Amino acid sequence: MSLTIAVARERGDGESRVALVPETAKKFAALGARLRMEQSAGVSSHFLDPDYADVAMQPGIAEAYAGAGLVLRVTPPSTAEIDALPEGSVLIGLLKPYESKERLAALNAKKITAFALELLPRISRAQSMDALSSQGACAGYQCGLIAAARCTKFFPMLTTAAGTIRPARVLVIGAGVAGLQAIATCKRLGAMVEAYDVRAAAREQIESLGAKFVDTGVSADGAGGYARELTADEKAAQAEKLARAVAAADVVITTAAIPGKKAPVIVTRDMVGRMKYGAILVDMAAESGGNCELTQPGEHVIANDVNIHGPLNLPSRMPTHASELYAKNLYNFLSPWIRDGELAFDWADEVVAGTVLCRDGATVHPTVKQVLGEA
Amino acid sequence: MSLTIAVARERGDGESRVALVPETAKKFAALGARLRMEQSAGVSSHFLDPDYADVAMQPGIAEAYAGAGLVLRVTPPSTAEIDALPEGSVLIGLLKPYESKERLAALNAKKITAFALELLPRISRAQSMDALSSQGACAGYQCGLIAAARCTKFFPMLTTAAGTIRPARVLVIGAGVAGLQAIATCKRLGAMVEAYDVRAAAREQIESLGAKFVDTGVSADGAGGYARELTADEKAAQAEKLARAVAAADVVITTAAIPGKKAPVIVTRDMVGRMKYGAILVDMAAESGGNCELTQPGEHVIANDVNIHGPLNLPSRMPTHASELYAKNLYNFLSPWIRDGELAFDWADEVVAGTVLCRDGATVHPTVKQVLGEA
Amino acid sequence: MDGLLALYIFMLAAFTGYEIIAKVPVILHTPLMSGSNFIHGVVVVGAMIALGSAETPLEQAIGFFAVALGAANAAGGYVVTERMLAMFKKKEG
Amino acid sequence: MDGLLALYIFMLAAFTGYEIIAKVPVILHTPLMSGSNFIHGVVVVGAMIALGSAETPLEQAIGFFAVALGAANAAGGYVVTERMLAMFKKKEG
Amino acid sequence: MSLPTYVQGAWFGGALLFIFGLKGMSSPASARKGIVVAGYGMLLAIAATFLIPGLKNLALMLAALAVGGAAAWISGKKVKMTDMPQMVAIYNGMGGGAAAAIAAIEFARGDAHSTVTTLLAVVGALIGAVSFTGSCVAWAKLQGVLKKAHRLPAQNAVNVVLAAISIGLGAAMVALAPAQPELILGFFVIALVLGLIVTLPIGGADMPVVISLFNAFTGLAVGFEGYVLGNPALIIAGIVVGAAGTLLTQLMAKAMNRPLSNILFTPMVAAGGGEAISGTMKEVGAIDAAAMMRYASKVVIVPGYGMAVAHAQHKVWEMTEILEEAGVEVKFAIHPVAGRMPGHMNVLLAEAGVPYDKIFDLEEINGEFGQADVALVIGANDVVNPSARTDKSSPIYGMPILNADLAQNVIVIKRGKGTGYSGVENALFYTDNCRMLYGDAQPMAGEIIQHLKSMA
Amino acid sequence: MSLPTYVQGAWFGGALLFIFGLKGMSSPASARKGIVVAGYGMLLAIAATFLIPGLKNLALMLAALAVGGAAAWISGKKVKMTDMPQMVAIYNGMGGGAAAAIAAIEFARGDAHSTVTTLLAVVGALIGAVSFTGSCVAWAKLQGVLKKAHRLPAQNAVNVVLAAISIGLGAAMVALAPAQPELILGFFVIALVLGLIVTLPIGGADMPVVISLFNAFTGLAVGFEGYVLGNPALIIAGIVVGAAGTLLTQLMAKAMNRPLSNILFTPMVAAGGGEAISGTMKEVGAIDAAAMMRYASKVVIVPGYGMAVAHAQHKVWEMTEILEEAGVEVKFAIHPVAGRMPGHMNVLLAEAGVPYDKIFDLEEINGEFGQADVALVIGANDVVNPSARTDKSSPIYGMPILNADLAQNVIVIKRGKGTGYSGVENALFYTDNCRMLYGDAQPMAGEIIQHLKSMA
Ligand SMILES: NC(=O)c1ccc[n+]([C@@H]2O[C@H](COP(=O)([O-])OP(=O)(O)OC[C@H]3O[C@@H](n4cnc5c(N)ncnc54)[C@H](OP(=O)(O)O)[C@@H]3O)[C@@H](O)[C@H]2O)c1
Ligand SMILES: NC(=O)c1ccc[n+]([C@@H]2O[C@H](COP(=O)([O-])OP(=O)(O)OC[C@H]3O[C@@H](n4cnc5c(N)ncnc54)[C@H](OP(=O)(O)O)[C@@H]3O)[C@@H](O)[C@H]2O)c1
Ligand SMILES: NC(=O)c1ccc[n+]([C@@H]2O[C@H](COP(=O)([O-])OP(=O)(O)OC[C@H]3O[C@@H](n4cnc5c(N)ncnc54)[C@H](O)[C@@H]3O)[C@@H](O)[C@H]2O)c1
Ligand SMILES: NC(=O)c1ccc[n+]([C@@H]2O[C@H](COP(=O)([O-])OP(=O)(O)OC[C@H]3O[C@@H](n4cnc5c(N)ncnc54)[C@H](O)[C@@H]3O)[C@@H](O)[C@H]2O)c1
Repeated sequence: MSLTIAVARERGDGESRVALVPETAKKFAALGARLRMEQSAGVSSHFLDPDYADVAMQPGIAEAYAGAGLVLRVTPPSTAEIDALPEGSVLIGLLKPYESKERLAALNAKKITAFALELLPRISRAQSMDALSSQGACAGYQCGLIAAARCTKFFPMLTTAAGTIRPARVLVIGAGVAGLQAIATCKRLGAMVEAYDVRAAAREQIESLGAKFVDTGVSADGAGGYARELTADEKAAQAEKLARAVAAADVVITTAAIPGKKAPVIVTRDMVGRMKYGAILVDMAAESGGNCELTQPGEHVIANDVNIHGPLNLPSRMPTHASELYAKNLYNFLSPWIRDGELAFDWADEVVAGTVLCRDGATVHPTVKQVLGEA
Repeated sequence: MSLTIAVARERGDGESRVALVPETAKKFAALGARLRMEQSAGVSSHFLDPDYADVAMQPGIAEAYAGAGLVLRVTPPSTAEIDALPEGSVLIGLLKPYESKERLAALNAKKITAFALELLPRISRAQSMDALSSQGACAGYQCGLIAAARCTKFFPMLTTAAGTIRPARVLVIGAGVAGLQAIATCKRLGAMVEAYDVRAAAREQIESLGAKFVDTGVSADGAGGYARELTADEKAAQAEKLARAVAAADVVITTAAIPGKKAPVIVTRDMVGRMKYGAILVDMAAESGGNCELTQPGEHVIANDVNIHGPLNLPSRMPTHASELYAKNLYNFLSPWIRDGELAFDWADEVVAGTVLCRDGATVHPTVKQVLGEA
Repeated sequence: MDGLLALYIFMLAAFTGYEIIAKVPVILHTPLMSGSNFIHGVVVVGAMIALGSAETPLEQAIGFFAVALGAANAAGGYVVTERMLAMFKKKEG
Repeated sequence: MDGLLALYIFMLAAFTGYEIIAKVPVILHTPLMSGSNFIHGVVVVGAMIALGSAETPLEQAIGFFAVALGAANAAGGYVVTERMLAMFKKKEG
Repeated sequence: MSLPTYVQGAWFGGALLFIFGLKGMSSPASARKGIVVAGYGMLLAIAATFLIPGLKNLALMLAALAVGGAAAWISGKKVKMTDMPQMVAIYNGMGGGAAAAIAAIEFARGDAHSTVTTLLAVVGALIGAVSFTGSCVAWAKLQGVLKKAHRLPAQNAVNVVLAAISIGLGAAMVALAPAQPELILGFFVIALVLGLIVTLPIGGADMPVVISLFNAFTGLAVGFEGYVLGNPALIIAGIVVGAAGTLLTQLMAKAMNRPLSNILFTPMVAAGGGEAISGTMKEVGAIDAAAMMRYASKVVIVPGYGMAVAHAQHKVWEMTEILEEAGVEVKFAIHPVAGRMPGHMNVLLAEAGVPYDKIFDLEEINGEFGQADVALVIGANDVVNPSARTDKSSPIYGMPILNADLAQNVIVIKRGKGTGYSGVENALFYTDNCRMLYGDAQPMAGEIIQHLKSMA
Repeated sequence: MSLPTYVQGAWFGGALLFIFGLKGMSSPASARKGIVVAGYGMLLAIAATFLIPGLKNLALMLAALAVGGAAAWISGKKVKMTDMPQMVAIYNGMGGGAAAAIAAIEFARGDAHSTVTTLLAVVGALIGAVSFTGSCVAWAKLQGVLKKAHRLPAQNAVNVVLAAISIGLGAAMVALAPAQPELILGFFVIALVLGLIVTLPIGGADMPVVISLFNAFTGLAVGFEGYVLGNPALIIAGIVVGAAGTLLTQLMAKAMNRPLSNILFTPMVAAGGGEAISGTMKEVGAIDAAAMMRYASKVVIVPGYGMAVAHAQHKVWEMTEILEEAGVEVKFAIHPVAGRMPGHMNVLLAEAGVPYDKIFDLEEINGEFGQADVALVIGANDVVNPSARTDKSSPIYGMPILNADLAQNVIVIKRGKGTGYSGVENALFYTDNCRMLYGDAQPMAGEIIQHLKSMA
C-alpha cells in the first residue's frame, strides 16, 4: 500500500494558511503518493478545491486523516486533532516544540513520528526547507506594511505645493530574516530606516539594504572572535543610544528573537515614555512575549500616546504566498524520502535527525527535552 | 477689532484631520490675526493643545466660533455647526458644494461668505492652495497601502529558497493626482503596475513613473486637439481591452473621477466576474459612487470571491500629514488677503472669485448654481 | 634642407598636432589657443638668428623689430595662458 | 641623410606610435601586435631596393632571401591580422 | 649654416617639450603643468640660440628681447580676465609679424635659395603678414577701439582681388628671386592690407574663431620660416601649432554652430560691440557641460518632468556622485510642483538612491542659487521660468519659481524647443548665462558622466 | 640615389596610410578598417618600388615576392585560430631577418657610409638578427616543436657575454668600415645565436610578451635600415611600430602582472607546454571584462551579497543597458539564497529598475549557462561554488548552485580572497575559464561601463 498524505483545514485562531498547495500536491502525486484533503482547506489561501486535481477531497478532518501515513500541518494539532491522527503516522509542521509538554505526551501516546520545522538545522542544504525563513520573510513584509498603514504620516519624502513632507523615521530592532525584510519594505516605501541588531555581521547586512546601522558604540567582540560579556557601564551606554534612536523614530519595528526562548525585552516602558506623540511600535515578537515591555500579544495598546501593536501570526495575513512557500518547504523536506510511493527516512541524515521531535513514542530532540525538563 | 480665526474639532464620521496646525497657527498670528480653537481639536492628528502656542483654547465649538470672522474647516458644517457660525462670517473648507442644496440655503440664511476649495481654479499660481491635490496625494498613497496590506500575496518579486514569488500585478484606473501616487506607491513596493486613464497626457505621466500604460488601441484624439466621440465599436474594443487587464490583475485600484459629477462606472459586474479568485479591488471613488458597479461606499464587499473595498475619507487615515498639507493650503489661500489683522478679499482676483460659493446671502458660483438648478 | 624629409616632418608634426587636440573640451579652446599661440612664439629664435646675421642697418632694423615681436609673442603668450589655466587648479577631492 | 632631421623624424614617429597605442584594451593587444607586425613588413620595400641594386651572386642571394622574408612578413601579417580582427565584426545593435 | 651639436640638441629638446606641453594642455587635469613644460622648452630654445658662435648684434638683440618681452609680460599680467582674448590676438599677431620680418630679412639679404625654399619663405611671409594686421584688427575690435564692423561694398570681391594680387606678387618673387626691393615692398604692403581688409567686416562675436585661425596661420608661417632657416625646432613647433590650430578653429566654429566659411565670407552684421548673439538660445555640448560642472565649486540640480519622462534619475545621481568625488558641492532643488504629481521628483530621486540630505525644497534652496557656479536644469521648464515673477499676463504668474537664473551659469537639458505643462515660452533659456544641452535627459546625463570621468 | 617624385610620393602615401591604419587598429570599433587601410599602404609602397628606374634582378625579385608572399598567405589562411600567436611570431621573425639581410647586403657591398649610417646599419642588423632567431624559437615553442624550456646553467651570464661579444663585433664593424667579410660573418652568427639563447629558456606562458618585444625590435631594425637606405617611409613605419610595440610590450607585461625584466631574465620554469599557470586565480582588468562582454552574444549576471554590500546594483543595471544596446543578450540569474535574506537581490535589482523579465531563478536559468559566453559573478561566492555538487564534506554540500562554471568565460568581481557566508574556498575561482576582477563591486562596474562606452 502506498503512502497516503493527508491535510486538514487549519483550525487555529485566524489561521488562513494551508500546508498543501496545488503545485506541491501535483509533485507529491508524481512521487507516487496518494493525497487526501479536507474540503475547502485551501480556500482561505485562495486555493479552491478544483485547483487540487490530484487530491481526494474529504468532507471533514476525520475522513481526511483516516488511514494517512503522513500528515501535513501548518500549526500544531489540538488535542481533538491529535485524536484524529492515525496511530503511528508521521506528522510534520511548525509544531511549537517548546510550547506544551501535554501535546508532546499526546503525540507520543499515539506513537506519532513528529517533525517540528522550527528545529530544522540551519545548514546550507536545508535552506529550501527552512519554514522559519520563508514565514519570517512574510512576517517582516507585513510588519512593514502594518507600520506604514497605521502611521499617520507619509513614509516617503514629498515635496508638494503645500510644503515639503520630511520622510518618516523607522527604526527596526533585530535584523534577522524578518527584520531585514521589514527594513527593505520600509526603505522601498521611502522611509529613513535605521536598524539595530546584536550580531556583528548584522551591520553589513543592514547597510547592504541601504539602511543605517544604529551604532551603540559598544562592541561585544571579544578575544578570539567570541562575544564577551558587556560591563554594566557599557550596557547602560548601549541602552541609552538605543533609547535615543527609539525616541527619534516615528515608527519602531521590533523583531528580536532568541530561538526557543522568550523574546528579549528591548523597548522598556521608560523608552516608550520618551517616544514621540502618535508614534507607532509594531512588535513582531509579540508571539513570544514581545520586545516591548508594554506589548499585549494580539492587541493594539495606546500607552503614553504611542500606538503599540502586537500582531500575531503575521504570515497568515498573506496566506496565498505564505502557504505557497510553506508547502514548498514541506515538499523539499519530504521529497528525498519518498521513493515509489513509500516513505522511508534516513535517520542518520543530519536534517532528518535534527528536525525530529517525537519518535517511537518518545520525545527525542535533545534541546527540547532539556528545555522542557524531560531529559 | 482685528480678525479672529476660529477652528473647531471636526465631528464628521471618522474624520481625524484638523484645519489648523501649529505651524500655520503661528503664521496666521504673525499676520495679526487672533486665533481660537476648540480644545483637543488637533489631538486626532497628533497635534496637542500645548503645541498651539498662539491659539486661545476653548471648551466647545460654540465658544470657539463665537465672534469669529473667519472659520476654517476640513469638512462641510452640519446644520448644528452652521448655527454656531457667527452671522456674516467667512467660512472656508472642502464644502462639498454639489452635495446639498439645504446646506447652501442655511449658509446663505446666515449671510456666510463661503469658499469651497473644491472649486479652486487649477491655475499655476493656485497650486499651493489646491486641497484636492494635497488630499488626493494622501488618498492615493493610502490606496496603495491598503491594497498591499489586504493582498494575500507579496507585491514584490522574491527569489527565495522555497521558490520564486512572481510580483503582484496591479492595475490603476484613473491617473490623476491620487492615481499617480497610488502607482508610485505600488511600484515602490515592487509590484508590476499598469495604469489607464482617458486623458492623452496620462500615458507619458504613467510611464514617467515606470508603470505600463494600458493601451486600449483606441484614441479619443479628434481633429483640432479636441476629444471626439467614440463609435460603439471603439467603445466595445476599449472596454474589452480594459476588462482583460482587470482580469489579469491581482489588485485593481480605481481613482477615476469627473469634477462635480458622479464617478464613472468603469469596472462592471461582468468584469468583476472575470477577475482572479481572491483578487482585490480598492475603489477610491467610493465616495462619489464608485468606479466599480459593486462597490458599497465604506464597505468591504466580497463578490465572486473578489474583495471590493470602498474606503471613505482616505486622507483621514494619515491625519498628521494630511492636516499639515491641508492647513497650508488654507494658509496659502488666505494669507494674501490678511493685512494688519484685517481680512479683505480682492473679489476681482481669479482665485478668490473662482472659489467663492456663497456671498451676501446668495449662492454665487455659476457651475454650482447650474448643477443644483438654482440659476 | 631636404624637401622630402621636411615633408615627412610636416606630416608627422601635423599628425601629432591633430592627435593632441582631437578631443578637447570646449572649455579648453581658449586656453589651448593661447597656449599654442605661446608655442609659436619660438619664432623669436628664428628672429634672433636672423638678427644675429644681419649686416645692413635695414636688416638690423627689421631684425630688431622681429626679435621684439617674437619676444612679445612668447612672453605675453606665456603669461596670459598661465593666468587662464589658473582656473583649472586641482581641487582637493 | 641628415642625421638631425632623422632624429626629428624618429622623435615624431615615436611620439606618434606612442600616442596611437596609449590606451588600447587588452583584448586588442594581440591583434595590434599582429597589425604592427604587418606594418613593419614594409621592410620588403627595402629588401626590393637592396635586391634591385644587387650585383654579386652573394648579394643577389641575400637579396632574394631578404625579399622573400619581407614578403612573408607582409603577406602573413596581413592575413593573420585580418582573421583575428574578424571577431570584432559589428553586431547589429 | 652648421651649428654646434649642443645648440641643435637644445632645440631638439625644446621641440620635445613643446609637444609634451601642448599635450598636457589638452586636458583640464594637466593643463597647468602643460604650459609650464612648454615654457621650459622656450627658455631652453632661446638660451641655446645665444650659444650660436659668431652671433652678431648681440646688444640689439638683448634690447629687443627686453623691450618686447617686458612689455608683453607686464601687459599680460595686468590685463583683466575679460580682456584676455584680445591679448591673445595681439601676441599672436606679433608672432606673425616676426615670421614675416624674418622672411623680409632673407629677401633683403638676397641670398640664393632653392625654389622650394623661396616659395615657402614667400608663403610664410604672406600668411605671417596677414596674421599680423588681421590680429591687430581683431584686438582693436575686441578692445573696443574699433567700434563698428566695416564692410566694404563688394567685400568678397575686394578680398579676392587683393589675395590674387599678393599671390601674384609672391609668385613673381619666387620666379625672379632675388627680387627687386620694390617688388618685396609691394608684396608686404599688399599682404598687410589684405589682413586688414579681410578682418575688418567680421563681427565681435565671431572674433575668437578668427583669432584661432590667425593663430594657426602664424604657426604655419613660423613653420615655413623655420624651413627657410633650416631650423627643425621652428618647423615642428610651427607645424604642430598650425595643425592643432586648424583643428581647434574648426572645433570652435562647430561649437558656435557657424561654419568657418560663413564667418569669413558672410560676416554677421554686428550691431554694436560683440553683443550680436544675445537673445538667442545657445547650444552647448555635453563635454562643456561636464567641464563647467567639474571645475565649479557648487552645482545645483533642478530636475523636472523631463527627467521623469526620460527615466534619467539613476544617471543624474551617478553624475552627482562623480562630481562630489571631485570636490564639487552638489544639491538638488525640488520645486513644489515639479513633475506631474505631488512628490514626483521625490519618488524618482529616492528610487535612484539620492540621500534625503541632498534634496532641498524651494524655500531652503532659493537663496543659494546666487552662490552656485552652475544650475543644471534637467527636463524642467515652468518651474524655472522667471516670467512667473514679473509677467502678469503669463498663466504661471504668481507661482514661486526656483531662481536658477541667478546662478552664474545655467545649463538646461531638454530634447528641443518644447514648452512645459503651461505651454509658455521660458525667458531663462534666452538669457546670457544660459546654455542649452539638447537631447533626451538620460543619454545626455550619460554623456556628461563619460566626459567627467575622462577629466578625473 | 635620387628617386622619381612619384615613387617618393607613393612611399609618403604609404607611410601616411600605415599611421592611419595603426590608429584604426587601436580601437575595437575601427580595428578591421585599420588593417585594410594599412594593407593599401603596403600595396602602394610595393607597387611604387617597382617604378624605380633601373631596378635590377626583377625576375628574381618577383620570384622572391611570390614565394615568400604566397607561402605566408596560404599558411596564414590555413592556420587554426589557436595557433595564431606562433604565426605572428614567425612572420615577425622574417621581417627581422629581412632587415638583417638588407644590412648584410650593404656590408657586403662595402659602400662608404657616414659613421652614423654604419652604426645604425649595425644596430639594425643586430636586433633584426636577434628578432629573427628569437622569433623562430618562440614559434617552435608555441607550436610544440620545442617541448622543454632549455635553460643553460648560467643563463644570464651567457646572455651577457654573448651580447657583449656581438656589440663588440658591431663596434669593430663601425670602426673598421668597410669591414672584412669574416668580421661581418662572425657578427651575424653571434647575433643569430644570441637570439636563440636568449629565447630558449622562456616559458610558453610568457611568449606573447616576448613576441611583442621582438616585434618592436623588428620595427626598430626596419626603421634603422630605412635610414641606411635613405627611405623615410621605412623609417616612419619602422619607428612607429618600434615605439608602439615597446609600449604594447609593457602593457602586456603589466596585464600579466610580470615585469618585463622578470620575463626576460628569470623565466618561470615551465613544467611542460604553456600550462604553468593552471590552478591559480587569474586576474583580469576591467577593460578586458568589458571587451569580453561587449563582444559576447550572451551574458548571464550572477549577483550576490557583495553586490548588496557595495550598493552596486545601479551600476550593474547601467552596464546591462549598455550591453543590450550593443546587441548582447543579458540575463540575471538569482540564486534562491543569494544575499542574506529571502529576496535580497530582488529588492536591490528592483531598486535599480531592472525589469522583472530579465530576472531568472535557478531552475529557469541553470540550463542556459552552457550557451553563455560570459557569466559575470558580482560579489557572489557560495551560490556558484561547484563543490556544493560534489564535495560531501563541504558545509554547502547538497545546496543547488548556479552553474556559472559552465559558461565559456567566468568573470568574478570581488574585493579580494574573502570567502562567503559559509566560509569555504570556491573551486570555481581556480578553474581555467575563470578570471578575477578584484575590487569593490561598485567602482569596478563603473570602470567596466566606462570601457564599454569607449567601445561603442
Ligand atoms: N507636481 C504636480 O503636482 C503637478 C500636477 C499637474 C501639473 N503640474 C505642472 O507641471 C509643471 C511642472 O514643471 P516642470 O518644470 O517639472 O516640467 P515642465 O514645465 O512640464 O517642463 C518639462 C520639460 O521637460 C522637457 N522634456 C520632456 N521630456 C524630456 C526628456 N525625455 N528628456 C529631456 N527633457 C525632456 C520638455 O521640453 P522638450 O520637449 O523640449 O524636451 C519640457 O519643457 C508645472 O507647470 C506644474 O504646474 C504639476
Ligand atoms: N538569502 C538568505 O536568505 C540567506 C540568509 C542567511 C545566509 N545566507 C547565505 O548567504 C550566502 C549567500 O551567497 P552569496 O554568493 O550571495 O554571498 P557569499 O557567498 O556570502 O559571498 C559574498 C562575496 O562577495 C564578496 N564581497 C563582499 N563585499 C563586496 C564588495 N563590496 N564588492 C565586491 N565583492 C564583495 C566577498 O568576497 P570578498 O570579501 O573577497 O570581496 C564574498 O566572497 C549563502 O551561503 C547563503 O546560504 C543566505
Ligand atoms: N541556513 C542558513 O544559513 C540560514 C537560514 C536562515 C537564517 N540564517 C541566519 O540566521 C540569522 C538569524 O535568523 P532569524 O531571523 O531566524 O533570527 P531570529 O528570528 O531568531 O532573531 C531575529 C534577530 O534578532 C536578533 N536579536 C536577538 N537578541 C537581540 C537583542 N537583544 N537586540 C537586538 N537584536 C537581537 C538576532 O540577532 C536576529 O538577527 C540571520 O542573520 C540569518 O542570516 C541562516
Ligand atoms: N494647477 C494645476 O495645474 C493642477 C493641479 C492639480 C491637478 N492637475 C491636473 O489635473 C488632472 C486631474 O487631476 P485630479 O487628480 O484632480 O483628477 P480627478 O480626481 O478629477 O480624476 C482622476 C483621474 O480620472 C481620470 N478619469 C476620468 N474618467 C475616466 C474614465 N472613464 N476612465 C479612466 N480615467 C478616467 C481623469 O482623467 C483623471 O486623471 C491631473 O492630471 C493633474 O495633472 C493640475
